[in-house]
Amino acid sequence: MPASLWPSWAEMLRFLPEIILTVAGTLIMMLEPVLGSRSRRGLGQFALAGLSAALAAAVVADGSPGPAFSNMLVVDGFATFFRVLVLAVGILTVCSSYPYLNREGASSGEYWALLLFSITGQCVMASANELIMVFIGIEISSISSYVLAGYLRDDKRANEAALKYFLLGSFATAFLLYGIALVYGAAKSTNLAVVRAAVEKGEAPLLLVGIAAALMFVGFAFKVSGAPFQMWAPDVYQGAPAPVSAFLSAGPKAAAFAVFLRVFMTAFQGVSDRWAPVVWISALLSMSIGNFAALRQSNLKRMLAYSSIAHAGYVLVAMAARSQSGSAAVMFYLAAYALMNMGAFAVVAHVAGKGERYVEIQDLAGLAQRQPLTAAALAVFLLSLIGVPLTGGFFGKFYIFKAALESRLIWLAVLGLLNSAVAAYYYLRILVVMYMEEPGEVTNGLGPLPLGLKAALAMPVVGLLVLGIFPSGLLDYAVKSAKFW
Amino acid sequence: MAAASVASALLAVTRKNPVHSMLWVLTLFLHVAGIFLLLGAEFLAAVQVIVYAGAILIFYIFVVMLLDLPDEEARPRFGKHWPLAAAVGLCFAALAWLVRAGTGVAPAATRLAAEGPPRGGLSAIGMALFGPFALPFEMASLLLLAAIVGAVVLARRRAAGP
Amino acid sequence: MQHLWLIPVLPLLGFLLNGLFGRRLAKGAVTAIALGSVLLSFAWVVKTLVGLGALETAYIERYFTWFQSGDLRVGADLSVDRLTAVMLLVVTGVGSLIHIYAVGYMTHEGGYYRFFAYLNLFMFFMLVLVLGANFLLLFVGWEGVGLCSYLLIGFYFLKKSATDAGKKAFIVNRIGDFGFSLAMLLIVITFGSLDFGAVFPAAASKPESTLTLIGLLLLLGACGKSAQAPLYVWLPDAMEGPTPVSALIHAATMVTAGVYMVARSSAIYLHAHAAQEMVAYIGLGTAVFAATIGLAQNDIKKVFAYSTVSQLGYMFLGLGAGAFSAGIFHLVTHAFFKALLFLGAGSVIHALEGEQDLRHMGGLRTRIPVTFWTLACAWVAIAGIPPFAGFHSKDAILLAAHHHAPWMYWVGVLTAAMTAFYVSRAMFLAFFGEPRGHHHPHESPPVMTAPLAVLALLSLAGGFLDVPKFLEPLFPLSEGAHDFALVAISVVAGLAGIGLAALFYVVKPGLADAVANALGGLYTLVYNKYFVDELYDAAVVRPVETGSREALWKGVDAGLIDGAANGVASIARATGGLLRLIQSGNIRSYATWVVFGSILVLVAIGLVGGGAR
Amino acid sequence: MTGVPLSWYLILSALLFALGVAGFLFRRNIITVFMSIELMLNAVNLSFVAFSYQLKQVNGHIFTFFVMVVAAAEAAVGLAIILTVFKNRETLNVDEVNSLKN
Repeated sequence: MPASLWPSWAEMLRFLPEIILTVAGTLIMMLEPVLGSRSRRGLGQFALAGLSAALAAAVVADGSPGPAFSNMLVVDGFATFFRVLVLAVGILTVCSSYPYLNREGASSGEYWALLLFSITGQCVMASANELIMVFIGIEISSISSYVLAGYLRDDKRANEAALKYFLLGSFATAFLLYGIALVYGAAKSTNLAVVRAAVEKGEAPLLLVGIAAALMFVGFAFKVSGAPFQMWAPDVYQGAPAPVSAFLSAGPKAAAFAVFLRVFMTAFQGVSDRWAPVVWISALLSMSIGNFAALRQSNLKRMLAYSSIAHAGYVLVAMAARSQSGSAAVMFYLAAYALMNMGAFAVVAHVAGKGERYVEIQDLAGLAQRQPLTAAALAVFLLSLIGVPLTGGFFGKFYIFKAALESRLIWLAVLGLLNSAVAAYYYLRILVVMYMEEPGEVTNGLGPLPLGLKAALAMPVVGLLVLGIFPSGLLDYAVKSAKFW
Repeated sequence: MAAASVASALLAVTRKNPVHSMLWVLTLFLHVAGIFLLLGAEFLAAVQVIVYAGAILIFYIFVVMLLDLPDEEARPRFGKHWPLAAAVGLCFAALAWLVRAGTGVAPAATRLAAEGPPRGGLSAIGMALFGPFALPFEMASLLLLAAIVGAVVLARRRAAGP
Repeated sequence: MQHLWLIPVLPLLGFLLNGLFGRRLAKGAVTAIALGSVLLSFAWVVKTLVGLGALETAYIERYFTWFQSGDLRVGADLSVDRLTAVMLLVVTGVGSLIHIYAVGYMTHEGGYYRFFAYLNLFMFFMLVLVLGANFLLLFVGWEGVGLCSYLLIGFYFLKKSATDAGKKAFIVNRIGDFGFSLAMLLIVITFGSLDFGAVFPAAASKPESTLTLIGLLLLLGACGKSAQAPLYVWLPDAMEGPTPVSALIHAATMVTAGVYMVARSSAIYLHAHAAQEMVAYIGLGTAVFAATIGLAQNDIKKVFAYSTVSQLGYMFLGLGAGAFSAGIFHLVTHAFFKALLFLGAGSVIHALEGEQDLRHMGGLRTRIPVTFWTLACAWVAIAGIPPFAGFHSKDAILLAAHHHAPWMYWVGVLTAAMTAFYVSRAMFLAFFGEPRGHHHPHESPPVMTAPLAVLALLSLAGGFLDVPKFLEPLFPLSEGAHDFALVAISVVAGLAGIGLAALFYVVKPGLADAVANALGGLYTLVYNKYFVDELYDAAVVRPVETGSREALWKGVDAGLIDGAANGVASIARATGGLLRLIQSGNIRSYATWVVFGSILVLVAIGLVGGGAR
Repeated sequence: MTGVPLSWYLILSALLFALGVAGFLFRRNIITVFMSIELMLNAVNLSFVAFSYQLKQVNGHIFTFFVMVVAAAEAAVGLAIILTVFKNRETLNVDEVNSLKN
């Protein structure tokens, strides 16, 4: 027990992003009733400011790495990377949600507050060093996400999405929790470093550790929508409001991968021979199910959902490599993936129109002629999702398969590359519809692009091109921080 | 008491009427609270009774009553996949034996030490909560805040919206 | 500094200007930007090459580190050696001519600025492909040209066949790219670098099995891009695009990227005999196969398309036989005469207002004389008549083939005869005899005929550019002596092909049909391109499409009926049915899957893995 | 009771967890399904407390405490979601909430 109950300033600094987010979220809740209806609109900007401040704080906190709060958290490069990533996802979500909520007439302070809370949870996940923090972080993130998915409470699809997400999510969390309980029993602690030491020294009963790893794998694989625990994702992404789907497919997923990676590369490092084959199979299943199911989708959101399952599969390929370059590839790919997926969903949010009536692929017909810049942005996202050079997606795939080959996962790399060849087909269909068909009713009636969406498109485009042309900076950082002690 | 817990759990998942299920779950929770007491976790036993049995279940029953559906009972209570589900349940029961086997090989785990002082007292938990576990404690409050906000957002009537 | 970066960046600027502002610019301005950027780029190539002088070794310019991970550093480096110099001149030179021609050809088409923007973008990627000093930059160009090709094929977006052709090109190329990317990753693992300068010198010290695997995978990539068997199916369909596109991308430049890449990787192939042998077999096989299909096509562009496939096969034969310089030599001369053939065909089509069927042409010799005489130059060049361009390069390849394996020479000669035959057939049908059809042909404007004339000159005299000699520092000349008999045989074969065509289509016009009838089934087989497209369709495309459609979209009843009718589809339906079973929308069945999956995971990690320690 | 082996508690916990899982799979009423999750969480709590007792630590108790907090939060949000579903669809049968599929 520490001599003083009051944490040091350095510890506070390391925790500053979360503090800022919490304060901002609470302030929004408190300000809303006070403000007039006019200034209530400014709450979105306030959330944006909070996120930006937290982003700055996360970068500052990187300057003083180390553990905080009795080893509950640890701020290292890995944590900073994912904190910055989820905060950036948050900023993009705010940008695309703002016009969306105005269009639906559903703008309210609670939305922003929940969004900020959810991101707080993800920041905690990114820096958690103790299973209790992992659990609480996941729960904060999830509970807010459940509500966000069903935020449009008069929309039947959104209700259903929220219910499915909630019931199945809680179900999976129970597995995760059971796994944690067994870890506690086996290793006598829930601190990742202690667990790792116990597992590697063989102090923990192997069978118990194996079962615990399996149960936690179920929980994490569910959160990252990896097969065979992916079924919820298409339904939820399709039913939830488009900006929320974008958020769910990027933020919670990235944070879940962060803890997934950290827990399995530290606590269960000692039994990695056991879990690696399972990750291998899960990666292959996710890629195949995602890509082949996406082939025949006509609903844009559902197609993107299946594609996100496939992309989770690619990331699992890198995880199966169990190496530093594999972990770095996970980080790089998730960053690129978050950008391209957020961007693609932002276009969907724009085209869908009030009440999300137009979410079929065919509704994009002739977009290139009516709004060439929007179409060009979507083209960049799709090319990046395909993995065409000069976009971030290309390098993401390149590093993943490079890491896989280095770890001698030759068949997985071959099957993964074949999968990404298949995937090109369904992304291409969107490009064809957009560029080679005459504008239809939907694209003709399309209003101008609101400012928020402009930002939500421009930032990922720039980001992806930078990652595609100058990937070094981010990759160096990822390689440097993909070490766990 | 363990047998009673299992029996009430079994009844809870097999009763037709949701309200009856609730009552069996209540029984279960009380039994679990008893087991907590046996394991020296007085504080948790109290919390179990107050929070689970008291607050959460009342909440459930309240909602069930609110949404009372007379025709719900007439339907078959199991889905058509129930043989599969039963098999799956059995597999998990098998897991139970695995866990036993797993602990069985652990050298120190065969028997509970009788002489150990009970550590689940109020003061110990209090010291831990505000000592090393201060951060999770604070984050838990955020979790509850998020839950409250979420529940309000979803349950409030449309007219209250802007 | 020679500022090599200017060479690709100039067309990129053209693309950006026309792509962003083209809609608001006057047509003249669009033309000036598009043409100007390419001509300037050509001028810069010439200036650079003059400035660099002899170029005995590669000249490299390093701009910045593109990325670095561990020991692997990949830079944005451009390099010029003699091989690059040849490619640069061909790409920018022929490219400029085709751009000029396109100004005339596209005047009356919609989307003028868009067309030129894509064309400039293509030039950018092609130049990156050629100039890149490592495999990754090569790959960037490689993917980029594929993308542009797809955009340009689908340019007539109202034609469904054009869109389909674009898709087909893209998908087939993805298969090739799969091979290329895997090869690239293997190179990284094996050599720890992607720089040409680091990989090739080290090739000798690596195990042959690895090199063979790399070589075969690179070959898969090359087969996709250069339309070699079995991935050639996209190229004939790609002729749906505008004719200048066919000439630039699908005859002169992009499709030769595979040849360039294999030649560039010669160090790997020289140490991987099985892979190199495979190159020769695929090249020869494709040459013969495509030539026979070309014999019976009636669409003038299809004839030239299969001819392109066949000539690319020749180049691969040369590469596979170890005569890399001969392959590149043929690449150069082929760029001249094939671009000319396509542009001439475009001029014919232009004159006949869109008519492409040879059976509806005829007697055009006097109506469009300039087109005829320039096309005639390409004709003698491709037929291998000395001393014109095709003769020299084809001869070099055939001699190398003879040195490698005499039977390959004889098959090659047979192909040469067929080549002469089908080109002559097209010429005779289009320009000789009585006019068929009721068009009023008109000669093309000078902006189109001038490039034809320049290319005609190159087709006639291009053979005297001694490319193999120029490339000697890179590829030592094979020692095969200039055997006069072998040369004579191939020339005679070419003449025989022309003579036979003259007999069939000029002297005794009825004979061709009689022969076709006599051959019956064989003719149908060839006429229908051996039904390869149908085979692919039935074996790959249809099962996948019907399978997933039935499974995912229709109810069980409709699926059952179709499944009973089609055995293959029912298998696909079963897999799709599994997906429907998983994705039923029912929460409890999802939960069941979660539990099911977790039991599997538990068994896998908790129990089975137990033996590992 | 002091002589009761730890494994007995763990078996009880696993059995309760399995019953929770079975309940989730068996039941059609959304609220009962949701309650099954609470059952599972309670089973996990039992494990935590049993381990904690054996290890003479307080950590397991703390964890259990947080699980209870989470259970309460989930109950609030979950029941709110169920309410909105019920308002829109007039049903509490999980099998009827399946419009999003394939």
